[in-house]
Amino acid sequence: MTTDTDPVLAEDPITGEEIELPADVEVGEIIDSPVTGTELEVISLDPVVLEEAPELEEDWGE
Amino acid sequence: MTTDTDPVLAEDPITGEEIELPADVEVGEIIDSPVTGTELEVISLDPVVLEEAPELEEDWGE
Amino acid sequence: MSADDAADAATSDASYTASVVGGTGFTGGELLRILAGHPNFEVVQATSRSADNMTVGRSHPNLRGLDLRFSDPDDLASVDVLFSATPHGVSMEQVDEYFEAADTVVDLSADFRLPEAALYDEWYDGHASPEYLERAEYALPELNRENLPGADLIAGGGCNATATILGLKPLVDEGVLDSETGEVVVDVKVGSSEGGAGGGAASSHPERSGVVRPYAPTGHRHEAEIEAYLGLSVSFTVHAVDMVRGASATCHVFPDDPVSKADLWTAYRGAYADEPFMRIVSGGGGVYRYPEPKSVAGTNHGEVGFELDPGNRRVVVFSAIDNMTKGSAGQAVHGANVALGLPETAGLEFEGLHPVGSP
Amino acid sequence: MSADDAADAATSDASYTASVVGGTGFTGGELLRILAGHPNFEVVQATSRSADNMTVGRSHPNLRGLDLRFSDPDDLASVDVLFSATPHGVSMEQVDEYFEAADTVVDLSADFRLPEAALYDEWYDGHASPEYLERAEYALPELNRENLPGADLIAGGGCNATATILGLKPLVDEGVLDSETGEVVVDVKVGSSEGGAGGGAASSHPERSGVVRPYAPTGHRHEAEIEAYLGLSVSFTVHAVDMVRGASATCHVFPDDPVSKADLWTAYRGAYADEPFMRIVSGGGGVYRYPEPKSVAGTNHGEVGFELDPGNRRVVVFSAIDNMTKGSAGQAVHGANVALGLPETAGLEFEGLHPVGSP
Amino acid sequence: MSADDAADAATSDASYTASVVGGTGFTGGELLRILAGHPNFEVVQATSRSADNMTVGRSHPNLRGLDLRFSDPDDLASVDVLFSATPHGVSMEQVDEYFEAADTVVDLSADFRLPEAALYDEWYDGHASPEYLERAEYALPELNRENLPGADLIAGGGCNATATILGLKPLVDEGVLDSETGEVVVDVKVGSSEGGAGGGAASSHPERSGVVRPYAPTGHRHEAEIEAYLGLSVSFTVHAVDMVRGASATCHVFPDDPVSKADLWTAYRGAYADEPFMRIVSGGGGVYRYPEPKSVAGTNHGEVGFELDPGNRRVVVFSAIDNMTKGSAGQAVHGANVALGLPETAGLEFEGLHPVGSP
Amino acid sequence: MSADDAADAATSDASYTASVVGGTGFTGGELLRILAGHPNFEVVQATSRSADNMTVGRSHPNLRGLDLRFSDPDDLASVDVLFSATPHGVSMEQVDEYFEAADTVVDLSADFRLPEAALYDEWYDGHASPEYLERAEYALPELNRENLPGADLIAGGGCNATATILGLKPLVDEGVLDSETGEVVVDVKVGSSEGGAGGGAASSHPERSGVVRPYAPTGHRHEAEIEAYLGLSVSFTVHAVDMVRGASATCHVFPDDPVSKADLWTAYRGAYADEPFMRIVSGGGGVYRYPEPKSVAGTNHGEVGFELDPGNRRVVVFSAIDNMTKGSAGQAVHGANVALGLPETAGLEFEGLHPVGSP
Ligand SMILES: NC(=O)c1ccc[n+]([C@@H]2O[C@H](COP(=O)([O-])OP(=O)(O)OC[C@H]3O[C@@H](n4cnc5c(N)ncnc54)[C@H](OP(=O)(O)O)[C@@H]3O)[C@@H](O)[C@H]2O)c1
Ligand SMILES: NC(=O)c1ccc[n+]([C@@H]2O[C@H](COP(=O)([O-])OP(=O)(O)OC[C@H]3O[C@@H](n4cnc5c(N)ncnc54)[C@H](OP(=O)(O)O)[C@@H]3O)[C@@H](O)[C@H]2O)c1
Ligand SMILES: NC(=O)c1ccc[n+]([C@@H]2O[C@H](COP(=O)([O-])OP(=O)(O)OC[C@H]3O[C@@H](n4cnc5c(N)ncnc54)[C@H](OP(=O)(O)O)[C@@H]3O)[C@@H](O)[C@H]2O)c1
Ligand SMILES: NC(=O)c1ccc[n+]([C@@H]2O[C@H](COP(=O)([O-])OP(=O)(O)OC[C@H]3O[C@@H](n4cnc5c(N)ncnc54)[C@H](OP(=O)(O)O)[C@@H]3O)[C@@H](O)[C@H]2O)c1
Ligand SMILES: [Zn+2]
Ligand SMILES: [Zn+2]
Repeated sequence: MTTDTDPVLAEDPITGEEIELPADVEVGEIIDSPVTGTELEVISLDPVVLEEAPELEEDWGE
Repeated sequence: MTTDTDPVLAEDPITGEEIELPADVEVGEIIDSPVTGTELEVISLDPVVLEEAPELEEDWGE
Repeated sequence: MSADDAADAATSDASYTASVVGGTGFTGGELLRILAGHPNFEVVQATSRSADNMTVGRSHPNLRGLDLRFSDPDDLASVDVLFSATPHGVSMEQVDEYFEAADTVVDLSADFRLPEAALYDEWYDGHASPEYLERAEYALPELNRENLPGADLIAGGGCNATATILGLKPLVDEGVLDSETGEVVVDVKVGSSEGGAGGGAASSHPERSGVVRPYAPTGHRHEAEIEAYLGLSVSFTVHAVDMVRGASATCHVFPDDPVSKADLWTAYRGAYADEPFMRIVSGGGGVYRYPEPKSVAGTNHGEVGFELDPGNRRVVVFSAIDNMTKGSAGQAVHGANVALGLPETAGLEFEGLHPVGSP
Repeated sequence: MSADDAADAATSDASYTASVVGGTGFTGGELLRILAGHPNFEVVQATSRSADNMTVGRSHPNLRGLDLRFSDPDDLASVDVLFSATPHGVSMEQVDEYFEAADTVVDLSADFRLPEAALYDEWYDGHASPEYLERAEYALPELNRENLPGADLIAGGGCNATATILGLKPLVDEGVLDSETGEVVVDVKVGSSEGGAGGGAASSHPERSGVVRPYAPTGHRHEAEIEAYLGLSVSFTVHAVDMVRGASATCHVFPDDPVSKADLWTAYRGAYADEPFMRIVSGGGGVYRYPEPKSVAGTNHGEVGFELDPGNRRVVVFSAIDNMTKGSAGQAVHGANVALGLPETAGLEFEGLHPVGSP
Repeated sequence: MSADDAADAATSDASYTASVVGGTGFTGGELLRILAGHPNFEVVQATSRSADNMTVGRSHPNLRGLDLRFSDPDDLASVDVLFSATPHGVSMEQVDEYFEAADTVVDLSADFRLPEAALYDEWYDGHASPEYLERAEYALPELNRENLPGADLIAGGGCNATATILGLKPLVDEGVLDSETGEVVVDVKVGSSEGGAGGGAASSHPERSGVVRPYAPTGHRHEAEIEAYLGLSVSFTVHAVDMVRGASATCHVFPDDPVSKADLWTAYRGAYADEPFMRIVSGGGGVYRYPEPKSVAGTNHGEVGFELDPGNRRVVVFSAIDNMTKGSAGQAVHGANVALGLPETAGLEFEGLHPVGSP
Repeated sequence: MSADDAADAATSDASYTASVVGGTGFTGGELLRILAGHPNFEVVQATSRSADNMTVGRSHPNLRGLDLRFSDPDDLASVDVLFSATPHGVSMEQVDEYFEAADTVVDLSADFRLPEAALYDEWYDGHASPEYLERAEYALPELNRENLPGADLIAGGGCNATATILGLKPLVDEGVLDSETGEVVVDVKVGSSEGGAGGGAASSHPERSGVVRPYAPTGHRHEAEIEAYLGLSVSFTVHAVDMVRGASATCHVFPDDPVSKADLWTAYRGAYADEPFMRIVSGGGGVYRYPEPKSVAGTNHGEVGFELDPGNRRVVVFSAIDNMTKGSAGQAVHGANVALGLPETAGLEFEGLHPVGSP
């Protein structure tokens, strides 16, 4: 049985490993990979598809 | 029985408490009090008499 | 497990679930660090509005090993102990919700520190839940140990107030100082973490580096806390200096009657010899002769020391803490340990580093 | 208890007596700090010639709680494990005495790091006890775990060499780099504790603050260690920067064949996913996106990360450690834990602080 | 007085009116500081949108003696020379307005640094006024002195590019390096003022203190500038370190043919012996043996030095500047001095401080 | 040219030869820096025993442009003005030789600061040349301008004393404070350059970084100077903080009669409005609202400010200087300018930097 607080599973787009995400992730949300720390965008939910999020370099000015 | 590695006992000149010193302290040696941290000079050995050592301020220049 | 099981908890196998509200913040992160290593707590929730669903390690790189993601403060998990590390004003609004979610609430803000609503009118902008003020206990065991066991609303002290109270309390207890004594000047130097994670222009590295900057010349709110708990009115001034962690209070006091160095040692030894976190550092040799924030950085220790100035009939008292531990998160956990009957030092054993730069 | 009882020691109740030669020094103090919190070690001696009979806490304020006084290195106590943290050249002269006093010797200097006497002739001033070189095992478990169990002479790695080896080893193991590959540039930034407690004019606060100072432009001796253990000749340059703890190696490498980011993740995950102290930090969000010394300060962690620069066919590898822990005292204890069959992380659990300034 | 009167200006009594767009910013403030002490400029306007009508001294405490208030950048005064110190993208939009207000425009942003529009497409987001690119002259006299006299659009170089160009140019001029040579690794360390006055979370004091942080691991836009002006493709990585002012570039190069130390001295002496702001610091005694940012902090000096690493057939070149002066505002004024025929060092005489911390 | 030609010197073409005894030291280097840029001085000698015959730039990298080598203090050149920047006790022994070599002697040590020999017995170890004490004039023009013209023995003030005197003098002049007023607490924070170039273990970078360290808890000798020149007995405590240059004095005073903020502005404006180097910084907006050492770093400026604390009947006065300039070398040159009839600000025009880290 899965409840709505059980984590959902997805494939890490960089390493291909299976990773756990919170149950309440939404399409478009940015979330960091527990394996690589990379910021991932949630592309779809059923199944969960993730893509590397475009890098925001706001704090890294020159 | 005391051996020459047993600590010796002395009176802390500031707090009056009994303190332990290493067995091999010598007259004239500067040693810090385990209670107050103050540097103490060993004035005599039998019994051990301690006095506050004159403060060395070499590192505390203006 | 609820707070009234506290008596059983002295065994090391007691286990409490905990949540941290304000988990992205500086003191929230410090709570998470301490609780993660605490044998009697299991953190089940850390909240953030701005980093919802992100890993805790993204905000706090030292917690990358923690398998936990931030969640929304509107969905509080049911726990034994809720720690709140939000800006002033939040927990006084949320305290009912907090108690719906938890048996014991430990708040790090100023919201439950002062004993009376009138003081919030005088020093803050009033209080939204004054009915809780009597129930709250000040977290600092060195000041309030006897009232903490079984307490279910614990108010962490202010960091600068804590440094000052720890420095002066032995003199008050010994009657060297009382409300009739003359001027008590407290000149405080603090690190940048006191400003929290959300600092503005004055907290940017180029502007904040290398400063000695009067940031609360007068009228600092911690005066209220000090007066409430020591019964002394103090002249308080706070300076920002170039460190991240640390609060150092130099207290200049002028006792009515002459005191000797032996009197001072007696007073401070009497107050702190049995305290697990307090150290008296007062003269001696080597480089570290008096209290210094960097000697206690990362630890729950407080260092106090003193020196006589007979020519001015003055006693100078130095007190140094880490504002993130003894001055907030460590004090909160220490207070919770006492409240729950856990070993006092549980989770707070780290002894600090040497050498260490500007921690 | 002797080293050959090591098999039994995996239980947490194994107990070894230990001494630290060079206890007033920076790495000696760090050893004392770690061993004081280590469940399987009891420190019975710390030596100093200059502070004989003084309390350990006088030199190291974080160890004020330790009831121990320095004693003369000429009177070595009989112990299970002797740690030596003396300047280069001392332990190669003393090693016979060390083994008279102890079953296991762990040396933090360069004296037993290199595998052959000829290398000491080339890079140092020769070796006084070359017969011990074969017996010695390099302490870094990530490099040498299989040879450590049962070893009785353990040689701690150089701090900058350690940072470099940890950064490049996965690329060597995967064949991305070998001795035939082109240039390997290693640009290192280090804190002031690398210079030890006895620093001279260049180490004074006014001269050493705020620097980016080339302090070993070329010809650093750690090149020898790196070449000996990675089989790579590296172009090595070390800069002093304004921190106290920390070594950060940026390795610029140019693989013959193109590698992808996924290849790199595979290489580093393969090497370090099961390592208790290694973390891969490579991109991601927030403030801490790549390895940083301050993320690991005070801990035995190593952080490694990488980035591709396809335009220049370059891979940049970042590696950050605390020179006092992973780069010396922590590595030594980690190596000893492995040698004695103790749990690898025993005594090394501290996870670090956030925020933290210039630790 | 217009730019074509420049020939007359070599006398010290030439006088130009000037305005600074972006006067609250870091380089804008530095421009105001330099121009206030410049015998040939009179500042008549400094703009700010956010601090309109406030005194300049409120933003820049060193300019409290200046009797000037910020005004709106939409109301540009008519001046001889307009200096613009705005973020990338602003001046390419405003350049027509700038030339309506002024005869000569000196821009500190990247907007006119690159010689061709295609490079803006490749490295930036394109260019709004490509027709000005040919007219623009790169401000750095050590690189471009011959083209500056009479120029009316002057583009200040990037700080990291400037450090690199100053370090490598003598090797390029001597043919030691060319586009066919192997890898050129440039490892840069910079202070927090590079981020400008508007820094975000990563620039806060608690997060930015004590760092060695890879902030541009690869792909830094200054690579384009270096390639454009040196004809070399460089592998560029930038680290943030704990200082406010300063950029230090360590260039690791591998010449095809062996060079001797004498060759290097000849190359660098040839390039810089007559330059008023360049110093060769390469070995020697005392504490300051190689280029260091803090040796040049606050000045328009550049220090360069080198060391041979024969074992790796490597030359290491060190180059240090203050990003606020030689790396931006000072270079801009130096370039303007040359363009207008003023004495090169006018306004730029400050020689720096010793000791100095982390300036 | 001798001191009695001073009247002529107000024209900018007066020219004096000068020597600096103690040229490798911190204040000696600062004197050399200032004098090198001073239109009316020509430095003909800088002495050092330890760096005899070395270039000045080897010790002070900012002076690499100076074509001067250190020479032996036993061979003093004949000059108009001799500046001595030696440790306490040297110039009181050498003063006869100094006057054989020079018409005017400016001493930066404590040797001629106090008005009476008895004070040297009380606070120091007596005086070797008490007959000179009456002849000496305290260098600080804000305190002693009227007595400086024509003086031939000028005694530079102590840095902490200078900060304190500048902060409190307006209150003394206005009668807000006098010797009968209650406690005057002066809590000082200083940078590491105060310790001079020869610092020991406590001044090493690892130990001195990030500190708030009580370094003169009580009994600082500058109390004598303050009492001698302000007529006030002050309770004085000095802390070392993490900066290189700078002294900041926070003075907590308790006037007998209430004062208003307007009274304070009147007092400070009256005292300093016409002073070329003094600034009143007291509230206002932006980041820099009160005196800060980094606002005046490298300059001869002093900043003073104040705040009222009516609840405690307290006035807090902040005073910030650069100990190397206003607190020693700059003050010495300022005093010499006045003594010789030169323009007061000659050689002292540098206005400082923004942003600036820990200068
Ligand atoms: N820093 C110290 O040294 C120190 C010492 C003693 C006491 N304190 C007290 O401890 C408290 C926290 O201080 P800090 O320095 O940790 O501050 P901080 O770094 O600014 O963190 C504040 C935290 O509260 C969260 N938050 C803010 N508003 C909230 C709201 N309305 N509801 C729920 N969460 C909210 C923030 O996260 P999101 O915005 O992501 O939700 C953030 O995690 C303050 O009351 C402070 O006075 C601090
Ligand atoms: N610092 C680092 O980051 C680091 C990293 C990796 C490896 N290491 C290596 O670790 C060793 C120690 O470095 P450190 O930085 O801790 O040095 P340190 O701070 O200078 O300490 C050296 C210690 O050795 C003692 N000592 C010196 N000569 C001795 C002798 N002849 N016999 C006995 N004791 C002697 C000194 O104390 P007394 O004079 O009081 O006896 C002092 O306690 C060095 O070999 C160094 O290369 C250091
Ligand atoms: N910092 C360095 O080391 C350095 C070195 C070399 C080159 N540069 C370049 O110099 C330029 C300025 O850098 P900085 O560090 O001084 O930046 P900064 O501190 O952020 O200052 C930017 C200034 O521009 C003003 N501004 C922003 N947007 C504007 C607009 N649309 N119109 C008019 N004014 C605007 C801002 O003031 P208001 O918002 O109040 O108007 C502020 O005064 C940048 O292009 C940078 O790349 C900087
Ligand atoms: N640092 C400050 O902020 C400050 C502020 C106000 C006043 N002062 C006073 O200024 C004086 C110098 O301080 P400092 O910080 O510049 O000290 P420092 O850096 O230690 O320099 C002292 C200088 O004196 C020389 N010297 C030492 N003994 C000498 C002797 N017997 N004969 C001749 N030369 C001798 C030394 O050079 P050699 O050994 O090479 O000859 C060195 O150049 C002190 O009296 C100090 O109290 C300092
Ligand atoms: Zn620093
Ligand atoms: Zn700093």
